[in-house]
Amino acid sequence: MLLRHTPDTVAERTALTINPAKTCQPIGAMYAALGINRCLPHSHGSQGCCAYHRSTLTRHYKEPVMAGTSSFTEGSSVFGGQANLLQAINNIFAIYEPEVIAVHTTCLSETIGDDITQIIAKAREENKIPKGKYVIHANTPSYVGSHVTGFANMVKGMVDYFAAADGRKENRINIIPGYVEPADMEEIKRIASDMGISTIMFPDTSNVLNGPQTGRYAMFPAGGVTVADLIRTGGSMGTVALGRLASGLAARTLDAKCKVPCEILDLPIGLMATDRFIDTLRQIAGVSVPDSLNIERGRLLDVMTDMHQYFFGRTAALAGDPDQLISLTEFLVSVDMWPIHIVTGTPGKKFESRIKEITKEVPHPVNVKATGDLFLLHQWIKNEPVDLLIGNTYMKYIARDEDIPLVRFGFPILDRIGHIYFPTIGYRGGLRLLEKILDALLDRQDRDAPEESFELVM
Amino acid sequence: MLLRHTPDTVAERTALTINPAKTCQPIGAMYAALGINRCLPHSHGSQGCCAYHRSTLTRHYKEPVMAGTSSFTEGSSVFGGQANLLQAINNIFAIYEPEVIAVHTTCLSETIGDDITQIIAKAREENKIPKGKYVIHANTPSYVGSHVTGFANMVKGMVDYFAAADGRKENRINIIPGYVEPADMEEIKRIASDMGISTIMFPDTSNVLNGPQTGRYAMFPAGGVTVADLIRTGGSMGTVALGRLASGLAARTLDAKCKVPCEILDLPIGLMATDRFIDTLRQIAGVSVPDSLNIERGRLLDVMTDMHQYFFGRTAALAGDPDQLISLTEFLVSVDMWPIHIVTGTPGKKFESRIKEITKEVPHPVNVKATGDLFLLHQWIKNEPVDLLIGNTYMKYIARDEDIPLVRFGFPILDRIGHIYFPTIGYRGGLRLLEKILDALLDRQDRDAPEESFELVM
Amino acid sequence: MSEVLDTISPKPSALQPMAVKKELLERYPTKVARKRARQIIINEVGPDCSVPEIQSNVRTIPGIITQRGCTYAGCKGVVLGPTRDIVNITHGPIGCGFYSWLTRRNQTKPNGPTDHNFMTYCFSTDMQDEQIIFGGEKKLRQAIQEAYDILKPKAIAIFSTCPVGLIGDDVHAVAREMKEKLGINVFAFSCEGYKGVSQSAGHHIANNGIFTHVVGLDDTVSEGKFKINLLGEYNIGGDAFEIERLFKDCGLTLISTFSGNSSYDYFTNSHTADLNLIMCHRSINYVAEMMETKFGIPWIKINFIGASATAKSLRKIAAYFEDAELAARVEEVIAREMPAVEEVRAEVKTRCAGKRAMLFVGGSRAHHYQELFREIGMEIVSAGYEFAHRDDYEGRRVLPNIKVDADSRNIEELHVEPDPNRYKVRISPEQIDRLEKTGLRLKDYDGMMAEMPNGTLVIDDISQFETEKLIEIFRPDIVCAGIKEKYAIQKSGTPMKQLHSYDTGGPYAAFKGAINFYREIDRMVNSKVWKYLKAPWQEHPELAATYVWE
Amino acid sequence: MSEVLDTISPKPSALQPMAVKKELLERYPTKVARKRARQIIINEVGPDCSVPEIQSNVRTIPGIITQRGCTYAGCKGVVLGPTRDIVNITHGPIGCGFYSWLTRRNQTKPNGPTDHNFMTYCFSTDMQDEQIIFGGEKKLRQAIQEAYDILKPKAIAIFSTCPVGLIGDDVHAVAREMKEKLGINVFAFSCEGYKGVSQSAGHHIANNGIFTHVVGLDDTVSEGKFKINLLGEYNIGGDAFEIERLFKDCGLTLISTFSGNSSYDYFTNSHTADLNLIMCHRSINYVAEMMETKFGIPWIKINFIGASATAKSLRKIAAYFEDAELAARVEEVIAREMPAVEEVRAEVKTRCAGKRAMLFVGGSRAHHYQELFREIGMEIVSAGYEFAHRDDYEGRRVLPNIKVDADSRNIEELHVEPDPNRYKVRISPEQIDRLEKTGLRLKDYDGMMAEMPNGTLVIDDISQFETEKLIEIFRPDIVCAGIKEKYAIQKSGTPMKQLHSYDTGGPYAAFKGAINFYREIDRMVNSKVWKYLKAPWQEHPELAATYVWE
Repeated sequence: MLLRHTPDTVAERTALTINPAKTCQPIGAMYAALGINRCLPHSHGSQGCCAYHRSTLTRHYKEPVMAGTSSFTEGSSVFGGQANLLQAINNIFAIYEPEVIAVHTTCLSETIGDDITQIIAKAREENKIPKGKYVIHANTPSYVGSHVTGFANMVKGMVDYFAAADGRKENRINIIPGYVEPADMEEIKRIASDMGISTIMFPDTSNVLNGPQTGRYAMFPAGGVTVADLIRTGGSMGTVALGRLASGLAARTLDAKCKVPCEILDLPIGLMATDRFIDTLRQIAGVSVPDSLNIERGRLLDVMTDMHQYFFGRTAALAGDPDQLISLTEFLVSVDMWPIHIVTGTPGKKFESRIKEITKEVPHPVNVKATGDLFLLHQWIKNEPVDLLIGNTYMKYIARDEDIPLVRFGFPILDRIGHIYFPTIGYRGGLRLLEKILDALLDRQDRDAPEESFELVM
Repeated sequence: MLLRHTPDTVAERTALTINPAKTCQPIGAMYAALGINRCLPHSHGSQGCCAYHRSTLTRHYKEPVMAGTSSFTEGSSVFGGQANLLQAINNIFAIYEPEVIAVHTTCLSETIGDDITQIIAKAREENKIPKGKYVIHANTPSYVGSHVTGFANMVKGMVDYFAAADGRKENRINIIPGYVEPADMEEIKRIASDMGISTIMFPDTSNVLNGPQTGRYAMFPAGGVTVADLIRTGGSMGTVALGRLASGLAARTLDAKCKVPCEILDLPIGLMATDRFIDTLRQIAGVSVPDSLNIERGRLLDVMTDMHQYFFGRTAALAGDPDQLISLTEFLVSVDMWPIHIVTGTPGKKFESRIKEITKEVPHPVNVKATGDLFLLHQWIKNEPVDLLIGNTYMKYIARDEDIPLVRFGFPILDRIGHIYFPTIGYRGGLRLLEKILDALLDRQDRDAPEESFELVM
Repeated sequence: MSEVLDTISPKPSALQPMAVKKELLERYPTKVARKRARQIIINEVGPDCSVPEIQSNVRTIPGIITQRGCTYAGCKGVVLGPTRDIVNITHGPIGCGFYSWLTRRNQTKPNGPTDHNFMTYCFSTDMQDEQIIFGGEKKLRQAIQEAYDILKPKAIAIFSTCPVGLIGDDVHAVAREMKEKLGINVFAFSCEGYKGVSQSAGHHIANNGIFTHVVGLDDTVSEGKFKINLLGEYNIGGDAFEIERLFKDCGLTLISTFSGNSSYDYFTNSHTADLNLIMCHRSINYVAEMMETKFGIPWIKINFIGASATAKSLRKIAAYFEDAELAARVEEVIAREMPAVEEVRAEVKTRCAGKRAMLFVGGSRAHHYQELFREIGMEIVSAGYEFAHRDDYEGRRVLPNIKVDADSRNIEELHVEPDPNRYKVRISPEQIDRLEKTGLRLKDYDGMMAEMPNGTLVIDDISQFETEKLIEIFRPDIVCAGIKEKYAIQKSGTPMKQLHSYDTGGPYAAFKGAINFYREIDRMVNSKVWKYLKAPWQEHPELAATYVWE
Repeated sequence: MSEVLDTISPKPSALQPMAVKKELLERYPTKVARKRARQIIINEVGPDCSVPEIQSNVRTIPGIITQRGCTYAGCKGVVLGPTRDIVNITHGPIGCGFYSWLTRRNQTKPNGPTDHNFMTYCFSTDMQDEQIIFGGEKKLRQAIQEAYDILKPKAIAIFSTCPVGLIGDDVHAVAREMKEKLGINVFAFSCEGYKGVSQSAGHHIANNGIFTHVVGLDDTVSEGKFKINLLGEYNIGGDAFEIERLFKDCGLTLISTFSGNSSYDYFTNSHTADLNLIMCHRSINYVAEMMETKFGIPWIKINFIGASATAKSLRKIAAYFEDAELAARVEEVIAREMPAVEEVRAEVKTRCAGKRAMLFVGGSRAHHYQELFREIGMEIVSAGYEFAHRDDYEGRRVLPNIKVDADSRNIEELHVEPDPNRYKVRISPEQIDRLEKTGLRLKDYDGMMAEMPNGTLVIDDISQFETEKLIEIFRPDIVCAGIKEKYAIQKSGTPMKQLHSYDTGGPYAAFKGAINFYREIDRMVNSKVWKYLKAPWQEHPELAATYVWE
């Protein structure tokens, strides 16, 4: 057994996290920053943070992930990291020529108390920031929240530094896509574009972290929201923010700063959440939903109805980020599946009650924990086995030990490639999720069926 | 064992087909006819043919498949089916109100020798065909060729009955997509549309056999090529026919009938075949390939390079239709896989030599047979096991007996749903195929790895 | 029921069967309407259980989109298909063999790893134009030889497809020749698709062939006090396994099943049983009749679909054998099985009662499954068979009055006589009398209509058009039919259960099967997924003049 | 080589190392350029194997995109990570524990199903702002207690992350306290990420800790004539398994590996070995030195990467023990293994000879893997380490001249003295002399540069910018580095092999490993997939004025 020391008996733990279902803020900030065109994320802390984040993002995307680091030494830890950051800004603009440096802090610099706003001001004073270039930042202490918080903070940073209002409102909607994959961001843009709506989406990691092989490496790929567009977000008629945790903060900040009102919605994973997203866009923009989207919706619903017998009553254990889990749980419940064990590592008060609400008609007790970990999830599974696991690659250890099929979803996925290219968001994404779930369940049925009930038609 | 009687020793068979890798012409004709807007396919023969074809197509698409039948009795078999067909035409137009009835023959009516052209003429004489409505036909004797031949013949029938030339040529290209899935046809249209090319694609089963669930059933869904467009094919500047076997005949017929020149290409499965398709479109239409397609290409190539270690030297056994197998084999060889056992049931002289040519650098003997069957394929596999099977649902019996992973591809797929919605054609389709292949190979690696070499990162 | 469907009640006309019938017919051309009018019947059960006449087992009109298949399908697909150890070679072009390959979910369980099981294989002569022109006997002969060389089966059966009859191949001569040459049983069926008007002709041909060539070849008498054959049970989704389990628990000895989980050897020996039980009257009564004539085995109609029907059927068997111990064991088994059934039934009924179903399928299931729906309080608003005859609708009492038309006359009626050596009387005239007094009539079947409420529509060989209309009119909560009908029905927002193949469910037979079915119907008619048919913008398409931001 | 790359030959400047160096430096700000100039060295091997000085183990300049990680990574990730039965608790926010969870492909094979194996687990105190403000000792203490309660391990190790030092948690005091309380070994590492200039500081801290708290706890002397420890072999992709197999076949007794497929028990007992073999000089020489001082165990540098290197290393070991039987067995093993190696080598060489490689990785692999490339005829155009010191480049002869800077001085140098009871002389001065005469020097390592051709570029702590430039200039056929570098290199159309984790390959050690590596490089540099970089319209963008239909 790969996880041979995980006992059935759940003992309460107050201090020890085992097999976390989250990671720390800075990686989320780095990911978000990669969604700005010609932006180099910068990690203000020890080299190791930057190396770890780059490695993990690289393994997840199988793509180059570039970022600078302030390379703290013991000295910087004592005297503060200002000198390091000033030097870094100077070097980065000279060597790599980004348009933006997006600094995020680390537990180290936060514990020290470096004032990044002041350091950036100093850099500007010292002419270390060339004309037309930008340094922005977000405070992302690793000991608060999780990678999702870091993402949210960096997106807020984009608003803080760029969004500007001159009183005029243009017929355009801002979309904050949430902590989702590049392919999802692309899909969100496509949906809005199919509806004929003018949008600015930020951040936008499509064509940054799912870029083509061309034989030519470019440190700054074509993708990402431009600075010009980030500035213009302050003049949009409204903001649709997807995922309360990842996107709500920036949306509210933009409202406060530039009086751009916002709707904060669930991530459009599954039929109903996508319905709400599209209906909101429709109403805000005053457009009709085009046939193309109605057809996509109908196709998803077709699979939900045609294959209902395979979904009904199948139990699932889920781990992931709160925004994703909320919509995913709703989606599973909508096809009459029973998600019965759900953990996220990301703390937050509303998560558990929201999940309880969504699963209230599930005819089975539901375990949910916001500050859970995969060790706890595994213990729950040992006590009440499930038909399916949905979560990141670390779940494969549970999957193998307990002989339960796994649908890979969330972050990080280190051992497969589909998440890089195919959205799980929107109706098409829903189709993909259902295909994956069906493949997992049916492969298992094929494997376990006695010969006499091995099915040709399913 | 599910196929417990399949011996290792290959004995030559000249009369007995066991576990066919093809089926008969009429089903291909029925499928093609469903790609005409408001068309009811009609099976001129016994009821059973129609029932079987409808059932098989329904199981493959999980969608309604409607078609009429001449409901031959013993009497019709003696006296000919003219009366039945006339009555059928009359009833169909009265009850179901299609715009087109597309008649295909069966082994029965072909053996009897019914002259459909004459019967249709008679129906018109007798005013059984309302004004503005059409009856077309194709001869599809089941004892010649295979379902692919039937598809090709019905597509030719569309040209025979509809294509018209008035001497003028419009700046528009006909595309004959080949015997591919609705999702593939949609993808072919999207590619052409992204290139800014005006096209008429026929047949077009998208939004016919992958339609939405709307709560309202319509016998004639929105999809399909319109009659008006079929007529206009004669005035297009050229035809690009994909798949020599499925599309070549219609393309050449259109050239002969209306002087519309044609390029007959391989199905655009995989990088190279898609390159050729797009480059041909580009040159014919005199357009540039847009960035969007270059990016898709680069993404596919990215997976080919990044994941090469998993493809290299992996052996595969394939069964399917010749047009598909040719491109699929080329694709597998292009990622350094070794397809070593290949059968199609569809007879044809060029298939074996083409496959031999494509696989000539594969450092392993390659078995290929055009008039093969799955029994033979299984025997080859028993003698030389492979890492992967690619083929239709019937291959799952081999997969289970021999404990080899199966990627479902081709016709029919009766036990999964992905093929209905996601293309395998074009660069995006190539990505999907590689994802499927990787999932299959990596799932197997995960399953079989000793605990100490169970991999987190792959 | 889902919200969307709740708002769509049946049309008012649904309450007036004549109006419904009129609506079904009004678009048809006159000739079609006239014919269909005789096949669409408003049920009315008379005091003596008499019911109206329904035209059935007649040709489908060309151009009508029908549920029906062909003779080959009925012969090879239905009756012979479920037997694991006969090599079934389709003689014809590749299609017929291909389409009937593993598509019916007949389960089979070989007795061990070396037992023959050819059900996963498809064998065909894959006839080419050369054979159409020059004849296919030579290829057929060679195919049989190859099958024998590779597989060494006990028996090989040949099934003719459409062109075979036309080109004049004598498949029976080839069979005789190869039987002699190979020393195994080889026999052929002239089941060309164009014969008869539906699969039904194929059932008859299959019955004839199996009776002629197989039944009675092995006179070994098995151990067992109560020896029975089960006829017309095809082990879809494991039904027969469930029934076998019950039989075993009751102490009954099952000699053979025609044909589910069946073996050639069982057939050869089936004439040694003392009672034939008929599940599917339509497809198999011929064999029962012939076995009675030749060997003296009586038959009774039983039904293992539905919990009470199952109990009733077991009691009938016990009654037939007039054995107290058997009767006691049967009661024990029923008492053991029923509580679980009752529990689920009661629970499911709370959610399903009052919902409406329609069944259009097969030759017996449209009847048998009404029982299960009734057990959970559901209402059957319409039903009909795909390929049954009048006796299946109206009861065997009408048999003498059925006019044999040209299509039926083409199917051979075997002339059977009592076997001089092996005919054995199983039951005395006195016993027959006794049984009749307790209500157990041998050789009897009352048909479907007698059990249906007055005013319900009984529709033979329903068309696609009529199906759509009926759904529009009745807004049923569930429809039962076959795969070809499934998705058109579901696209209308109505769940559809296949009763040919059960989709992927089962077993539904006997007690545990009833539980499975209750749960399945509960799942289908109460599923969340049908609530989402309309998108929010379809439900509320209006746009606020200006969007109000929260 | 692929067609596309064939057409892109190295720039002419590639032939002039000074020009290359200039190109690498020209975009840098002056201060950066000045510093980097001392870390980018054109190799020149003198007659006495002297090489130019290279600045190394110095700070990376902020803003430079470096390969390097931190002290925690070197301590917890590299050295302690591969030991299966110590519960490694990361004390800090969640990230550090998360990122070092299973990402290094250190394989381990417990001795049985009940043997402890915690390598698949990640343990962290998941420090929250509360602990940052009020201190984390309490939570750490509780975490240790919980780990003990659930897992009952033999030993628990604590790893400090950045904030721990700053907030002043005394992890060592907590460790002592809990050790006492629980009665198992509990020890801590002050390996905060900001210490030192790279992972290298972490290695040193790990060496200190393991030597202080674990080595020497168990004096049991194992059976075996030739007892060795293998140091600095981390069993990436199963390398250690392959070496273990060889040792067994040669009759050597492996007491412990630091740290690959390793167990706490092996460490406690490692001082009973008679020879330490160092694979990765950089990460583990500290332990070897201290074991020699305290217990009298000599060490030699060996290398099991490359077939000849493996043979040479085995012979060195045999030479050390001066045992004829051992020497004979070693020769037997080499003779048994080499033919397969030679066969593949010869085949692969036909396709790989003359191709160009670069290696920028780690503290020993950039040196060791050159051997394998040379064996198949490939040329190393440039190489460098990520975190090595001057002695790893220039050889230990320069040790006395290395200036200890502030960053290194922060890492404790343990003061070790001979153990009064357990120090044992393993080898006499005479024997040392004898061995030296045969060329076997104890405690010696010549470093990488001495084995590299003149004119090649040796680059310490290479930056992303320099990597890109080098590829542009040299157009190498393959580059070896780590995961962060991988896809930027591959996007340039150049295959990239990870030498930290081997991507997913391995083992590459010893003879069978050499075969694996030859095949892997052959696959990579000769793959078809690199031929398709350009679409047809990029190769031939012209459009015919009018398309010519065939």
